[in-house]
Amino acid sequence: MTLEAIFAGFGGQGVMLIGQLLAYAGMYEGKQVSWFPSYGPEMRGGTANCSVVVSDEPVGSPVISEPNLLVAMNRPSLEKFEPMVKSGGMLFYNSSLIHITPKRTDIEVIPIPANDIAAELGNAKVANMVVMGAILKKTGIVDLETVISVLKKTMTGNKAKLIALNQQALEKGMELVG
Amino acid sequence: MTLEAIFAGFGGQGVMLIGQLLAYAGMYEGKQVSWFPSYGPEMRGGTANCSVVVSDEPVGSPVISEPNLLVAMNRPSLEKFEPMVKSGGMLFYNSSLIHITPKRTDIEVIPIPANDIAAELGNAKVANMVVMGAILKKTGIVDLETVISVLKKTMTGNKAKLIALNQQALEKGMELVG
Amino acid sequence: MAKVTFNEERCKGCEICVSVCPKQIIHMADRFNSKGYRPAEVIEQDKCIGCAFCARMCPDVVIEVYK
Amino acid sequence: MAKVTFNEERCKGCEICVSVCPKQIIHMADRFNSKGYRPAEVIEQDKCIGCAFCARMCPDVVIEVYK
Amino acid sequence: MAERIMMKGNEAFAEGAIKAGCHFFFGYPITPQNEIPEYMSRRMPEVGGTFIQAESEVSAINMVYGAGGAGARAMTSSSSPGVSLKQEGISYIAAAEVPCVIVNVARGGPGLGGLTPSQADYFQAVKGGGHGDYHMVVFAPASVQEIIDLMYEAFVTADKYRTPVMVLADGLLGQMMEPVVLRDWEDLQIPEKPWATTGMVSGKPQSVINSLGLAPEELENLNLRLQKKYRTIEENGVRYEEDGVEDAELIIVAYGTSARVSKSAIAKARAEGKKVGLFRPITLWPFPSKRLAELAEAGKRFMAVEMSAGQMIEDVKLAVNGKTEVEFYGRYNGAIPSVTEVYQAIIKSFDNREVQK
Amino acid sequence: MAERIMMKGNEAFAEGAIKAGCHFFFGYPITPQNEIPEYMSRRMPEVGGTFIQAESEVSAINMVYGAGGAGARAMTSSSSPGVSLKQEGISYIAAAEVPCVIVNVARGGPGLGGLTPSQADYFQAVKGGGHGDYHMVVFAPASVQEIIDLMYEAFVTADKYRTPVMVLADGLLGQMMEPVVLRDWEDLQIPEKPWATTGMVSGKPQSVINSLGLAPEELENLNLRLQKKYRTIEENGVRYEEDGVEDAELIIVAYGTSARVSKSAIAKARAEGKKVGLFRPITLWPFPSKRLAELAEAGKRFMAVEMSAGQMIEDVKLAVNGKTEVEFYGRYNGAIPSVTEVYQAIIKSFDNREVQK
Amino acid sequence: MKQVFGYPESLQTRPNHYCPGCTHGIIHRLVAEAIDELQVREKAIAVAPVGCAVLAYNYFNCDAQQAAHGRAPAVATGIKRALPDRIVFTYQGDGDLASIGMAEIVHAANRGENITVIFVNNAIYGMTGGQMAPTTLPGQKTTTSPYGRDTATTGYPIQVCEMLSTLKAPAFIARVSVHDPKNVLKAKEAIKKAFEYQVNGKGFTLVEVLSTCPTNWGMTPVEALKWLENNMIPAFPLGTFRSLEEVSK
Amino acid sequence: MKQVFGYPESLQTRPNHYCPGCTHGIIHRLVAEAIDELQVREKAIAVAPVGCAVLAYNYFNCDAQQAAHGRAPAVATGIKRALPDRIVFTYQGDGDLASIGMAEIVHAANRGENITVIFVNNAIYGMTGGQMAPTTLPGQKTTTSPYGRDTATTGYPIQVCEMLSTLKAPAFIARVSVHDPKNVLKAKEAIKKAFEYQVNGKGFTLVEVLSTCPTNWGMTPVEALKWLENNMIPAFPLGTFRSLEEVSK
Ligand SMILES: Cc1ncc(C[n+]2csc(CCOP(=O)(O)OP(=O)(O)O)c2C)c(N)n1
Ligand SMILES: Cc1ncc(C[n+]2csc(CCOP(=O)(O)OP(=O)(O)O)c2C)c(N)n1
Ligand code: SF4
Ligand code: SF4
Ligand code: SF4
Ligand code: SF4
Repeated sequence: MTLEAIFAGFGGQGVMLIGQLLAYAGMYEGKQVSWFPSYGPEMRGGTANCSVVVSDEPVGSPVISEPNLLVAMNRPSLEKFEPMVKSGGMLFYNSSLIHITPKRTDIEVIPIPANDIAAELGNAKVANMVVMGAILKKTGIVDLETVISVLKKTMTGNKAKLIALNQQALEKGMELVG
Repeated sequence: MTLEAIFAGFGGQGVMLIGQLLAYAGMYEGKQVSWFPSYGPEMRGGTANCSVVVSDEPVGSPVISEPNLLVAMNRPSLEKFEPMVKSGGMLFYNSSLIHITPKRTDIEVIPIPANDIAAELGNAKVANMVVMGAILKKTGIVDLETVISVLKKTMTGNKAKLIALNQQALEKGMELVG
Repeated sequence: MAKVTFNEERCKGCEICVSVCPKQIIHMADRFNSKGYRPAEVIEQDKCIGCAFCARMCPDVVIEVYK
Repeated sequence: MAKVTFNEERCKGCEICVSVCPKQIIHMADRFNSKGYRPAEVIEQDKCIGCAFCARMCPDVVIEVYK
Repeated sequence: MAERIMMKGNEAFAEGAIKAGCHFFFGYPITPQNEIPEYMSRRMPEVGGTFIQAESEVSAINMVYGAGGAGARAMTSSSSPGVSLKQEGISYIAAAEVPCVIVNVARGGPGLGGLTPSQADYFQAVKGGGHGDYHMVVFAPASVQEIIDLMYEAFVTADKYRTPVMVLADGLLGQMMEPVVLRDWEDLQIPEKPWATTGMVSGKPQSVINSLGLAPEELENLNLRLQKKYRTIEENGVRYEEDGVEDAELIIVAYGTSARVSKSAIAKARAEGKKVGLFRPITLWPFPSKRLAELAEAGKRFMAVEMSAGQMIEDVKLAVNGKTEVEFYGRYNGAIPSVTEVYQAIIKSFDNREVQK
Repeated sequence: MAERIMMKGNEAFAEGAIKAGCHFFFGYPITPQNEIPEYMSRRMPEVGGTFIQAESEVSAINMVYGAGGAGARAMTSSSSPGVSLKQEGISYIAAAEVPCVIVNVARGGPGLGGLTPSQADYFQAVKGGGHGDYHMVVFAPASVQEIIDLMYEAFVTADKYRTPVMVLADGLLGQMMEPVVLRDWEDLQIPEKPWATTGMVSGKPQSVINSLGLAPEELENLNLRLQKKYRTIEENGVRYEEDGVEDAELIIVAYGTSARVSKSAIAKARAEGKKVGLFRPITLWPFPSKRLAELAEAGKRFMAVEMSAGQMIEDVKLAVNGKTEVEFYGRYNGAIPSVTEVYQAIIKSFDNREVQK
Repeated sequence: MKQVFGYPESLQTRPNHYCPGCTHGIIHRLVAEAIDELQVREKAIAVAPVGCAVLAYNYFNCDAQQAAHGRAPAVATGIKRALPDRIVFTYQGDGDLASIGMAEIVHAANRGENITVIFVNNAIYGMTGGQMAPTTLPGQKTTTSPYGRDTATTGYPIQVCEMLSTLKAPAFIARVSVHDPKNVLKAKEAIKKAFEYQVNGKGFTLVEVLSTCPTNWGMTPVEALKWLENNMIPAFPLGTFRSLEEVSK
Repeated sequence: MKQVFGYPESLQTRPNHYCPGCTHGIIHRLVAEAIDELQVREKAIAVAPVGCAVLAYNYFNCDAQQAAHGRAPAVATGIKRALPDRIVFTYQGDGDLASIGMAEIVHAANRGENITVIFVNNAIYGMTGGQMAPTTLPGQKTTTSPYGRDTATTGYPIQVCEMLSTLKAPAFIARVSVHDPKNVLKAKEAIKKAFEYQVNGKGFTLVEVLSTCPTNWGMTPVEALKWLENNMIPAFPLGTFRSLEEVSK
């Protein structure tokens, strides 16, 4: 199976991070992966996005023209990328901030009240992890354990204490679409 | 007829000047002409030379690989250019300064004691004009009058008083090979 | 009597105006503008002395001052 | 007692040495070297005081000085 | 299998160079390659090397000339406008035969252009953006792993032939992350460089690094020597990758990111039974012309896919020399062709062919 | 006939520009084109124009960008290494569509090279020495008179297409003297330039001269516009001269000084009954490919004669596209091929042909 | 009530793209105000640099050219020589002016080009993501001086005003700051004076404006203003370094 | 008798190509003498400029690289960083250093590169045939200032020592002349001191040497020395502008 995902949102929403997280996890599970960010001044103020491919085959193009998975953390991202999703693909959108509903009917549309849940958990920053949890559950592309081990590898020192919170958020996300 | 001449000598010997003089005279007589100098640091201290073509036809290459006329004002010039002269061509050399004799037998070799004659005329600078005179006489490529009119056009102001001297030198040169 | 107006949509919520107001009457609003910033606003308008410190320091020409 | 020697072939006839010799004993020779320059030379060697002004000013390292 | 670590292309340029024994980096910031100098500024002190942020790209390339001439493995990196500024320096380095590596993580042009990936600096890299008859060896990686491997190749080639080597990538390769395996090169050994200006210590004869030939013969000799070297490199230095060319009717010729995109597009077309293959030049100079000529001889058609208005296609045409057709699909600077677009171009080519038949 | 006066090639570049209404010259000294700035420094004050000796070639080209963008007819001149330094600026000018003229009186390279004439900057001029997909119109004069005439053409073309135009010559053309006829151009009229940055006086909308396209679409649109313009120029702007090609079996393709030398060599070979003709591109970009393709179609063989290791020959080959043979005779930088050498190359070509038959 | 502070005509109404709290915005406004007050908007031609201010032509309400990195003074020279009665100014960052563009600024100043240079010194490369600038302070951490600027290998911040004041031709050179309202007023005066000099054909004028880059300094905008005051001003003393009037006094 | 003045070992015996009376020859000898006396010939690496001294590698008896026009300080930086224990010096003319190479010299000086720069100021472009230099005097006629240097449009001679002395990193900066034996001695001292500083790792050193160009000035060599004394020295005051010792005193 080949996952071709686009993660998009405002600069501070951590979309680059969950994209990387997925790529790292894929790598640790022995898959072929690639991660490609939007870069340059686009990022300043505006929206940011990254493309992630996770596959059993060597990755051809790291640039995705027809994602089979889209994460839209804010409205501009939804509007920009929704039309590109491959028929039969999945769309996760942050229903806490996006108050319109996606139009596509040939794809699976999964609203995630990410900010609300993150707020419940006490830290707005983990909204991205909630979405990530949902993706893990829905796609089974990588295991939760792998993702958590990546978090443990990367969140060291001061940040280590945030691992538990992130894990909670991931699990919440999984439950949501359970 | 096409004259393809190389004028060569030390920097101060006025070879560029008589080359230009010939080109200008040719132009005023309605011929096709070109003048091409050696340039750059070659000229500093070392020898200078120029190539002049005077022809009834449009000038093809202004670079001359087989001159039919060579003027060598010093020894290095003679040594460098003598071998290039076209069979049947002419070689004028400054016998005041060059104490070797040209080796070629298939060309006409004309020694001109240019510096000696110039000294007689009281100005070492007109050695070049003596040679020019000899060329005019030998080749008939342009008329003395044309050359003198060029001198009159170009030597103005302070220099005008030198025209007579130059004319004398030209005439001396003509007499020499007369 | 002086008055300041804020072109809220231009505000980037940098809080510089807040920091320079000698009367400390500028605050960050609780709402967001369409760019996602919390805009600055003045609540006790009558305390404004029209010094224009806020306007002079605002990098986004959000503020106009009337006197 | 002092002595200057000239490496004549290197001389470019610039006359700088002539101009700086406090004893005015350097002159330009009448002959030419192989590069076509009239080289500098000292005739009254015994007047040389070995100040090396000439050598110090010669741009072509023509001159050596002995004392 | 050795451990895979995730790395950004730009970091791979930097770490690849360090692994290749490069201890001197001179560069100037420019997007989309800033991670290279940034990484170097952190890493060089760790390995006892030198990082200098030069005052400009002009200065950076001349620092490389100095350090390379003094025998060091030295490099610079930049992106399109910055590389244009280096052209005089590159011409000098080629003429003076100073080994060094220049990375161009190209962006959209011309002019200030944009920051998006581009392949429109092909001509500049392979035909000589600078003055005079010279060449650089130009490597074009297509993955982060290949960036690392080719950086090593680049330094080895530079030293072997005393030539500047360019590694040409587009912004996408610089910005993307992929797993790579880092390894220490067993044969890492910087060759003796008796020609380098290291001082005339213990009787070493004078070394001069220069490119001046005031006498015409002198300069022509320099050029004859260079041309001879270039023939040798053309003979021995060509590298390319082929995928499914044997049975192909149509061969996509593409390098770098275009090749990756094409690969996916080809897979799609193959799945529908279209006999299409990929030819990926890894060295852009020397260009794999001989092999392309053979394939043309065998009757295969070609399509160059580039992120430019069509530059490499000229080298493809020169190789094919009229024997078969050479088509083109490109996006003009600023946009990356999508898999779908390339796929459609392939299908169209087959359709046209049908019509012709 | 109008009066003939004797003029040096370099002076002709300068006077030709002034006669074409150019009142702004920005340049930096470099042999063998120093007579251009020197002449300008004398003449510009006489005609009320501006001469600035810039601090460098980089600065000079950017001054040209400024003055050209402000609506003036402006130019710079340099020689090979100096032109390499201008590459970033040229790419900007092409992208921002600022009309101007750049003269390259080329010398031997690469590197510092020599001062002798060279044609090894062909690639740089026609393939884009700078980054990105752009072109300059490139004129190649072959006589002093033609320098004057083409300088006028150059300014007209620059304004017409809002493009940088290069006039590419070699040192020989810059240094030689020939009689020329100077004339005042009757149609000399600098067109209106509403796009120029002359100030928003009396309600003129804002003019912006730039080359930035941060959004991919924006940049791609710029490039699409440029490419469209280039197609128009290719359609309308090609210039060449033919001499004796009709009955020729072998056609020498050469420009500038090489063409002059070839002309003499051809005359010599013709005198011996060899059917050889001359094809002289006057625009190097757009290259007269169509006409060459026709001649190839008619079965004629070609020989490119260049003062380089072979650069224009690629464009000849691309035009001929394998239909007939393309041979090469060149001297590698530093030396001018002699009439005899080219003549011998011609004879050899015919001899080989005989043997093949 | 009368408007005592409003939107300058020489500034387009389009919002700028600068980061929240970046003082580029203040400096833009000051330039626009000076142009307004001297009533030269229709004659003004701006030269935008490469740097965060690359889009300055989207903000200044006048004609504009965008120059290659560091070359704005050369571009301005070309424009001014072609149109001597126009008011030509460059707007350049410290990387643009003091690093890659050092030769261009020195020579434009030395020729006494009758242009105005607004030199925005924020001690860092903003646009490219916070690399070291020639004006970065000793010990300051940037993305290319991760261990802090090491004076032993990278030297000291270049004082551009002091350096250019060794030249004879410049007519007006001053350094100002925009870290508080008082200094903003002074900055405005200096900028206006520089343009006034140009209007009167006095020759080269340059105003260095100390500015913040909250994003790349990693501070809030308000912290950044303080940092500027406490750290940059000691390294870059404020003042007028050259003024023809004072010279003639 | 003992030789009191002879041929320095660090100078090749090959005659130089400079014009008769050109003081480039004197300066070459002084550099060679300094290298001899400090016994660093085997460690010395010269960087030749583009200018009349382009062939300096044919004269100095040490390793050498020839740099692109103006870029010698960058090339020297590369060499010195690669080989920190070698003695690296550039030899540059005024066009090379003060015109096209302005950014490179300012930044090498500002980084405090531990190199020595010999800056030969002859107020003109020698090699290319006498064009105006940034150091050409007001009113001086050159082939590109045929009516005399016009300060209104081309500015004033740049005083490089004064300018670089506004930077903090340089260790030694001095201006000397070679127009008479006394000054030649002083020049020698300054050059030697500069190299000594480098040997001791003190940082950037530069000696500006006022020099003649009889050919392009259109004077005899002896007239040229006088002209230098009477015209250049007033424009370029001799002296030591920076010396770490003096600073520490
Ligand atoms: C020739 C070239 N080199 C480098 C760059 C990349 N670049 C863009 S902006 C910039 C520096 C910006 O810093 P500064 O001038 O200080 O302005 P700021 O962004 O801080 O306002 C650089 C290096 C470029 N565009 N062109
Ligand atoms: C990039 C480049 N621009 C210009 C030149 C031409 N050029 C050679 S030497 C020189 C200037 C020489 O003057 P200066 O540096 O003062 O040294 P001098 O010859 O007087 O000793 C110039 C402009 C060049 N070779 N390369
Ligand atoms: S200074 Fe301006 S942008 Fe910043 S918070 Fe105040 S009003 Fe908003
Ligand atoms: S100074 Fe030297 S070169 Fe000049 S004349 Fe005297 S010895 Fe000869
Ligand atoms: S990066 Fe810095 S200088 Fe640029 S806009 Fe943001 S805060 Fe301002
Ligand atoms: S041209 Fe001038 S600087 Fe050059 S060698 Fe001759 S006199 Fe010396």
